[in-house]
Amino acid sequence: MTKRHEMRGSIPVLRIGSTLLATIQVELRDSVAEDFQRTVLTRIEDTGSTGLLIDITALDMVDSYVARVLVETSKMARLMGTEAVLVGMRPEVAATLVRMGFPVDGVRTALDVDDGLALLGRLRPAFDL
Amino acid sequence: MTKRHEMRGSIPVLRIGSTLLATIQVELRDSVAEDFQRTVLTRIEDTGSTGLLIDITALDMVDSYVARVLVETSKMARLMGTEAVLVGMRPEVAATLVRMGFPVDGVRTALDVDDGLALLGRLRPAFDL
Amino acid sequence: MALSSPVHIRSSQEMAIESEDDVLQVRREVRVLAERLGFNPFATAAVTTATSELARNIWCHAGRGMVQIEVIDEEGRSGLRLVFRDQGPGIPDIERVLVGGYSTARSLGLGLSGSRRLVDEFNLQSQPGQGTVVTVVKWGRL
Amino acid sequence: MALSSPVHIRSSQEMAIESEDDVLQVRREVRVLAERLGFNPFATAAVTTATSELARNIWCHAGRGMVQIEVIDEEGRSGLRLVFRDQGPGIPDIERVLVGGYSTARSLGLGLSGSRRLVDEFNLQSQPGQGTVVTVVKWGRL
Ligand SMILES: Nc1ncnc2c1ncn2[C@@H]1O[C@H](COP(=O)(O)OP(=O)(O)O)[C@@H](O)[C@H]1O
Ligand SMILES: Nc1ncnc2c1ncn2[C@@H]1O[C@H](COP(=O)(O)OP(=O)(O)O)[C@@H](O)[C@H]1O
Repeated sequence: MTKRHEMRGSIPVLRIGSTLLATIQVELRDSVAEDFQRTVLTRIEDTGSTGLLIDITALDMVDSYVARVLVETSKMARLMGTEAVLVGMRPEVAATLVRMGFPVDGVRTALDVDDGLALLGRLRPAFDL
Repeated sequence: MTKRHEMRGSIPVLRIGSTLLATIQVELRDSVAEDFQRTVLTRIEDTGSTGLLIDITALDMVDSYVARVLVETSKMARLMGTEAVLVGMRPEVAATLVRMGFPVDGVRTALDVDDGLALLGRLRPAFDL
Repeated sequence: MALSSPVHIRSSQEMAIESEDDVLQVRREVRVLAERLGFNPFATAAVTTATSELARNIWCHAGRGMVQIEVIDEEGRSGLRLVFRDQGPGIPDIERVLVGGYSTARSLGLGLSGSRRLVDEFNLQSQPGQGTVVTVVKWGRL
Repeated sequence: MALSSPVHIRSSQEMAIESEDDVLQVRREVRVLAERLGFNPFATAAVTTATSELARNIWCHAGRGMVQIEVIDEEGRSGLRLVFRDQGPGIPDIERVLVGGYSTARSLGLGLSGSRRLVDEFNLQSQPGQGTVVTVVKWGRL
């Protein structure tokens, strides 16, 4: 199994009604990050999804590089007209990012996938399933 | 009674429906501050609370150190997906912080706990009890 | 330390600043004195907060030092004069720290610039390698 | 590298940093050690994140380098001391990168300033043309 396969397989992007759910379960390295962004944006276009949830429950560490990839992906989705919500950030990850001085404004977040879906529902009531 | 106990005991974190209420009644010193952040964020994760009220009615002084701890804690909670509201800031405390040039943007505030709960209810209508 | 006008020193005390506890102690003492002098809550919060910033700076950046706390009278008004002294590393670029937003610690760099805005008189003297002296005066508002 | 207090070095190992894989490897090793030392999840995340930033800097800005990872004891507490070394281009304006927000890459410039806020001791030495040495210490919280 090549590395590219390994990573492709490991960021599954599921469709839940009008929402896409991307679950990050591996360490985001450079190659994975770019692939992840491409996959997500292409699937938004293909499916016409109006919401994107990026689930990072599995990440026990988010450095400034990974944080930037996540925030950029959210912004790209938003430019396409899709609300993006980051869900499942662990307490110690949140604490670390804020202490580093990472600019957190403008990032939509929710506790978990359920909460994220509900938030999207409130943001885009017309589109919710 | 050790110092750690003393302070743990003195920043009680209560659950009110889907909201956590942290009441600061002691001077926030370095050790207390870190512990406070850890406790609040861990309880958000454990309880799945979608709102956090930090009640500082009892503080007759908030210097730049304490202000930073409060603002950072709010940001950390928000990254996890929990709305944070600072409640009960006294007039003289507000005046002092503004005069010092403390950056207050991005901090949600309410007059007291009741107003804070109402504000959270408006921010996250679906989750309010 | 150009506090030119002739002042009458009503009382004077010194407190050591060598721990975070000392920082809390000093600011409690200043609050008590401010209230006793009849400072309104805004002036009391202002001088207590400035005290907290300056005492914390000694503890964080110089390790140890002391504060001299004086109750003073001048032209019929009363106030507090606080002199914070340490023999720490000193501040190389005083102008920059007074503008605010500059910090060598993981903080906001509002301690010196902020304190200055909270008091009526502010004087900062520092020589790299020689230590730092910050003098502030706060008059009670009527 | 003024880490003045006498420390006891319990273990020491070196790891090369020459690829992104190495960056991941190094930060996994640091996480394992932090957990073994009983660091709480917040301290563990902090030191692992700082490691990731500093190791990635070597890989991105110097191409190759190494890290020395030590488990140390001092006055009854245990911690990790990490020394990141490279012979890359060095950093011309250390003050600027430590304030944060400055980057020659297309990133946020939070690696150095952010790491510094995550650890208990931080020391950066760099000479343009000579390379860079960053030493950090993180103590376990109780
Ligand atoms: N008493 C002192 N001795 C040495 N350096 C000091 C002292 N007070 C302040 N400084 C220096 O000035 C900088 C700015 O101080 P300040 O405005 O109080 O902000 P902060 O303490 O939050 O960094 C500090 O980061 C420190 O480098
Ligand atoms: N090990 C290093 N060797 C050479 N230059 C470095 C090194 N580490 C950091 N730098 C320089 O310092 C700048 C700031 O670094 P940093 O704060 O980590 O942010 P970033 O790496 O995101 O740019 C980098 O853009 C780079 O120019």
